[in-house]
Amino acid sequence: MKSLKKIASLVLALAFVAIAVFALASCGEAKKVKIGVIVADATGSEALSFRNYYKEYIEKNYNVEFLYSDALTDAEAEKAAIENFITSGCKAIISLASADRPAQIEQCEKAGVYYAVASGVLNDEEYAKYKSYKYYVGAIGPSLDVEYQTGYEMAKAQIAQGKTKFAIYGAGVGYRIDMHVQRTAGMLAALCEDDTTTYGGVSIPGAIIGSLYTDGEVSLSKFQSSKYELVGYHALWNFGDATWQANLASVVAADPEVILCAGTGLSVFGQAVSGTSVKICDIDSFTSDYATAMQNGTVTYLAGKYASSIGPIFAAVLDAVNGHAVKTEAGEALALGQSYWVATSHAQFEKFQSADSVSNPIFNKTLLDTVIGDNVSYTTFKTFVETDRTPE
Amino acid sequence: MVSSVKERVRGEVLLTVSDMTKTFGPVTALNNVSMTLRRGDVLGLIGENGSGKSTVSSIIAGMQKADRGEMTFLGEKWDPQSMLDALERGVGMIVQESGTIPGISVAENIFLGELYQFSKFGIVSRKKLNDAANAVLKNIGVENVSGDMPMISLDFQARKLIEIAKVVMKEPEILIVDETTTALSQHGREVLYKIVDRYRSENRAVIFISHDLDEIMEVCDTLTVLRDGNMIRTFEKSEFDPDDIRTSMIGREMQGDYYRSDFVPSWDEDVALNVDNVVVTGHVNGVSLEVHRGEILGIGGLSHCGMHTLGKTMFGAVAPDGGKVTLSDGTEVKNEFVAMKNMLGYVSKDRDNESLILSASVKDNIAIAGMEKYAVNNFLILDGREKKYVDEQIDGLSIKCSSRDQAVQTLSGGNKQKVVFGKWVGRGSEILILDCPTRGVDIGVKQAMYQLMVKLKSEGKSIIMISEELPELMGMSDRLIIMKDGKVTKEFLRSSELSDAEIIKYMI
Amino acid sequence: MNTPTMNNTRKIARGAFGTLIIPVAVGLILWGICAANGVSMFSNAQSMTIFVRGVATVMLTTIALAINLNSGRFDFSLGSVATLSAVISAQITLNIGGNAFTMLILSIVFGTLLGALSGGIYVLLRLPPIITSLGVALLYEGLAFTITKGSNVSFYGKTDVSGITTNIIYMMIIIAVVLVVTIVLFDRSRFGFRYKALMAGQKVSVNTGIKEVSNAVICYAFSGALMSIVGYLTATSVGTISVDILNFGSIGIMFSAFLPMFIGGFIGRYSNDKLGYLLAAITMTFFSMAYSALNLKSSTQSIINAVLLVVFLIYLSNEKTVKDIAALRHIRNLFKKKTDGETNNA
Amino acid sequence: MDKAKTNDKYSRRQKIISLTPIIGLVLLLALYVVIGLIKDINFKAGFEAIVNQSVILAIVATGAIFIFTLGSFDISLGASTLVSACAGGLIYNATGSVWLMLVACVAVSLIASLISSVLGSIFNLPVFVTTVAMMSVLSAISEMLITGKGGNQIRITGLSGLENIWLKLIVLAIFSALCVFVFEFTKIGRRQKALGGNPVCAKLTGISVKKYAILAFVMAGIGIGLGGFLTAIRASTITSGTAGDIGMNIFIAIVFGGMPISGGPRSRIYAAIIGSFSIKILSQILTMLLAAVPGANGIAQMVRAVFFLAMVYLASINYRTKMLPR
Repeated sequence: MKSLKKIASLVLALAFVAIAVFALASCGEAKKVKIGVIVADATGSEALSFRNYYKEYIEKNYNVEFLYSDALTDAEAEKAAIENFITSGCKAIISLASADRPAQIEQCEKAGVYYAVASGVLNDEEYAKYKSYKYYVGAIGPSLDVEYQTGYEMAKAQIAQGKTKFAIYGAGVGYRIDMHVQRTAGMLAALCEDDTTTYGGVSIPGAIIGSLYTDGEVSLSKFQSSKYELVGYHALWNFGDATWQANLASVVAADPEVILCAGTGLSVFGQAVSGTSVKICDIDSFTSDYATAMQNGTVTYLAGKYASSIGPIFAAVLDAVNGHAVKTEAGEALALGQSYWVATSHAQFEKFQSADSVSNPIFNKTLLDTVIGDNVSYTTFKTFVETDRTPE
Repeated sequence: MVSSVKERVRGEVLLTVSDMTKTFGPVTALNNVSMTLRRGDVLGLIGENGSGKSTVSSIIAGMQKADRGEMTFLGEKWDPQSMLDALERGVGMIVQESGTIPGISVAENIFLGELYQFSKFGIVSRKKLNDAANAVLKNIGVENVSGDMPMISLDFQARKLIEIAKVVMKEPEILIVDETTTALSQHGREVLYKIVDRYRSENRAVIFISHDLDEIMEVCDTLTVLRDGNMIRTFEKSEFDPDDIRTSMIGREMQGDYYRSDFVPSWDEDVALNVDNVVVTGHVNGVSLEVHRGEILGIGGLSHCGMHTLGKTMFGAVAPDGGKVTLSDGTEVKNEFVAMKNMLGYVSKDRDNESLILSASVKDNIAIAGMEKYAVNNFLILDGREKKYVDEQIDGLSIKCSSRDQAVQTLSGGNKQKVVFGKWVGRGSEILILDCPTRGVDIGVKQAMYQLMVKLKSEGKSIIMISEELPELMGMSDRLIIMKDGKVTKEFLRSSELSDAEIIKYMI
Repeated sequence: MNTPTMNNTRKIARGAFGTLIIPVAVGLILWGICAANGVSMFSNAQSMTIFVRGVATVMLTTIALAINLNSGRFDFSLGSVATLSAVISAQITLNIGGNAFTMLILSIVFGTLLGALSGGIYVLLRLPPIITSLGVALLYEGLAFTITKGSNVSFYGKTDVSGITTNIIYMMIIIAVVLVVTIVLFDRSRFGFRYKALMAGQKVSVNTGIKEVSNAVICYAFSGALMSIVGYLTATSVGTISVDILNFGSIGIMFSAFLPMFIGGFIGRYSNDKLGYLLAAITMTFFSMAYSALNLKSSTQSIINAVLLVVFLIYLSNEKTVKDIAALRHIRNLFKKKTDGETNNA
Repeated sequence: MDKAKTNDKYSRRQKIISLTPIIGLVLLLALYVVIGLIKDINFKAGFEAIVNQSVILAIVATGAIFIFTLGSFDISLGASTLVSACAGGLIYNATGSVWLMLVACVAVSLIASLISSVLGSIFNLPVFVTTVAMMSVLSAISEMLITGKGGNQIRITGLSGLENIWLKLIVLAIFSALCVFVFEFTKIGRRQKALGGNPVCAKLTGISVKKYAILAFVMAGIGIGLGGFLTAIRASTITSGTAGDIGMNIFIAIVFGGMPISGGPRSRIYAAIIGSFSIKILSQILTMLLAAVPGANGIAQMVRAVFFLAMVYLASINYRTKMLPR
């Protein structure tokens, strides 16, 4: 009988919870525009800076509410997250997760929910297919070409400084994450511009990209050069794994002049290179760790996204939700490129950092309002996005 | 070790129990039980399963608490908090189930829970521990065992002796022996009896609980019978009479026969099962025998004579290292599957662990073996047919349960065993291998079992009864085979002339 | 096994042989394979540090797993304790500006508390530990994530916090201290004797008055402390604690300790199981170093590890004395334990 | 004797307790509706989401009940689902036939299941450990299948027409009907339960432990195959993270659904379905309540953990022992 009582009390308790939730949920209910944000990374510094911009700045300045997904690792999870957002009444989805963008677009189109890609773009084939979808707002961010170019320029800059002994950190190349593959390929291609240098016997960018996708890694033995040395390669983030740690150490021990990193290089190598002369070139975001690292000279080159770079896509989404979607002259969805800010000194870094903060972002309300409204032309919007806002 | 005891005066009151009542839910396990134990007493407690004998002794020994009633020990209020507490203060109990731990040493077992004696700053000295254990063992007359031996290297009986040592070394004033001898062979029993005798002569006291009526009459000076939680009667040694005692245990005159009424060995010519020179290394050492249709074949011996392994081998559950077991048509019983298919049945000595699924219902337990009887095409199971099959067994064997869905673990020992019988009899087993079929079963059920065996015999079934209890072997078997050290030492034919003494000679 | 007739020298020789054969043979074979491929397992100055750190991490995890698994308590929460204790202690240390030792001490304190809490939940709910530890793992993963609001913890630039893990001597001290403490606690102390009694004969021990609840909670607390050191070593050697462990992201570390636990148990029959865990950790770390030197893909590594696990278990399972390895026996019976026992007295 | 009475009460209490998971599901559903009304959610989309997200888990879990019933556990279920989905995807891309794809999914998962169970049977290993090893092997194999042609995914195009709740519900209905039939109405189910309840007793009743262990893995394999098939259709892009949430969540789901951890005679097929739907509805509720809170995922997970423990605690309230369970 005792347990019957217990069950009864549980039922009661649950009922109370329900009532409490009812009470909590019903207060402070103003009709905000809900926008779902699906993310592949929930914990990295770039992801968090993006999130802060939306949650701390945009939400305070516009009548919108951002709902965030878990860190989504696969297409099925993305689908489920979008289903949940649709259920919750989101009017639009902004996607920072790329396991299956075509599926996301189809799903949103079917549900009549606006969809936009932030901090990335569709490839040409995909764009061709989806550009005329009613609910596809568009994509604003670094294209894969830009990603490739970023890696390329990073390596070029090191070559220009006379560096010859390199190591590469491929980050997500092992998972064949597109942007990391492109960046890494860019680095290799820059090195391969030298006549004596080839990767896998070739020096054509397309072939290098292809072999990275096939191998899922940079193979040191494929790198042939009489001018440069590629002394180490590392990838992924298996922090607790001894094999991975040993690899990491051997890269540092090979004593490259510089480690070219396709992303998150400081969190991986920062500890290991301290006390050595090895420098890090990285692609990431403008966080305080990088400030320290640039100041003490560990990081000599940083290509980064700034937090409010995802402002324009928000403006485009808000316009669409309000019924005034910005389309190209041909009535197609947006496809606009953004590039990275590159800091090569601490002073420059600080300038970037102070130019874009949560309280005072580059894309602040004043600026965004110039493209939010019922009469924004494609040209205005294009100029708005493509204007170089790099702090001088 | 109760230091306060200076002088032990025979007849002095050691323990009193007055109006003790204990209920488990609506079941009254003990109803106003009172008793007195005096110095020099060796008191036997006897009763059917569920009579309350184990309950009363476990309350005295601190294993559980009574709902009502008072106890005094040495003139003071007695309310032990745990068995350990009771033992420290002078009441020790050797428990029914195994009370040793195989994975640690003998010494650690003996001094389990008392390691502080041998430790400094929390660190235990193994040497001191072992020395102390050796002294204890020597004291009660256990040889060939030393403190540093791993418990696992000891045989069953030696382990039981360690258990006894564990309690006796504390020299309690009252020693409670709960069904201990079942596990002991003659040597072990002698060690225990010696201790009982010593207790009697030192004017301490013993409470002796046993199922074995003969033994309890031998060992005890007085005998108290419990039934359904009530004290029924106390017999003095001079009044000991097996029939009287049995009658007061079951509360009525024994109806009909207990064992078989005839003393004529009989069986059909047909051989049902043939055991040909079976060897199981370490257990069975070349046994050959035949079982006929309509025969009750008894197999007896000490518990480690190999007969239990032989039983399993006959059912195909143990693969022999040599020889084979065959059926009348020459089929070799290679495994349990073949055995089942050819209508063999096996009731294990270890009922709860080997013959029953405790968490399952009566229905599930009975039905699991009888599918070819009620399942359509021996595959599809329809509720109605299954229930009908099960209900027939429940009715046929008078299994006392609230419903066929009652979990078997909530049944009494006797009813559990009936379920096991139902499982095998229901499917129409032709050859039944019964290993200690009446172990832990009260007299009423025992009688029912014996009568069932007689009925099965008359139907032409073959029964192999393996038992450690001579009276039932003698009472039931057409032929009785005695084993020792894995070998058959003697075969007796059924006769009223058989004597224990004659048979035991071949066992030890 | 140890018949008195066997003379002492032979016994010692046999023990030493059985104890050392696996790590030595594995080390030599891997060295040979590496040499044949023209690489070296210890190619640079950092190799030794990585090796010792690997040994420490694997040994601690293995002991933490084995303590409870040997008693039939399966603990999915090990990884989450490591991460959560690291997250908490890192947050505090970074806030108060403490150094490596501050964080190590804090880690151990919180690891012990978290372990005890995990054990507490188990003894309170009285559910099979495989269930409670799943709940605890979810809880701790969620808590680690919530505490940092989902952001990874970074030590970049805080060199005074991460000093220990780059110093071989410190890590050897950690290994030695843990080994000695574990041996004293589990093989010599009253607690250890009771632990063994409970492990081998739960019912008898409980009936004899041994306090199982406190014994179990201490086990969990100790295993939590060990995992907190693992968490500390991992966190400070990399400089980042990833809290991206939701949805059982933390349980992988437990599976990686299976093979060393069995190897350790095997070695333990010739000497002492704790020493066995150290040698097993050395063996496993040899593998890691060789994988790195040979530049094997992670999928290849995981297949090799899986095959090794199965092959070793096949060997153990079909060996006569396999019953000595408690963990294996318990895994075998893991799900066979009855939740319904002799409970219906009432 | 009065004993019968106690037992009656005991079994009545037992019956009520065995209803806890169902009561839990109903309460969660009620809570979902209440909060949904307040939050003004799109109920049609919501229920579709619940079905979409629960069914695959429910199917794989339903098959896995057979393994659980034996008192065993397969930790490689998630990895196996992934391999199955990969194989199905590759076959579909190669042949364009949905049926061949289905066959491939089931065949691959069956093979994986059989390897675990046969390995366990032949070498007398605890199946649990073989599945731990299988988990690594299967993940590595999927990795190879996925990256075999370069790239990080297997993309399946042309199947989006099949991605709807009805196909899922039909597959679930058929498969669970099959499982219920096998489990409750055939010799196989009875024997599985007996084996889970007491393997020694079952063996002494002529039941082959190995045969039924392999059969259990076969049933689980079919479930995994169907799960892999539906996963491939739903995800349409298979990456190494696909089906990642299936593995341990199956464990959570079936226990949540009232399955006794030790298996045996009280095992119920419906535990898988109830549990899968319960945890997914709970997730939905938490998503509604917490999606806008920082660190929400962590909080949601903590709430799930507490619910899980509370639920299991209630469902097993009748089985407290003096000793700690192991």
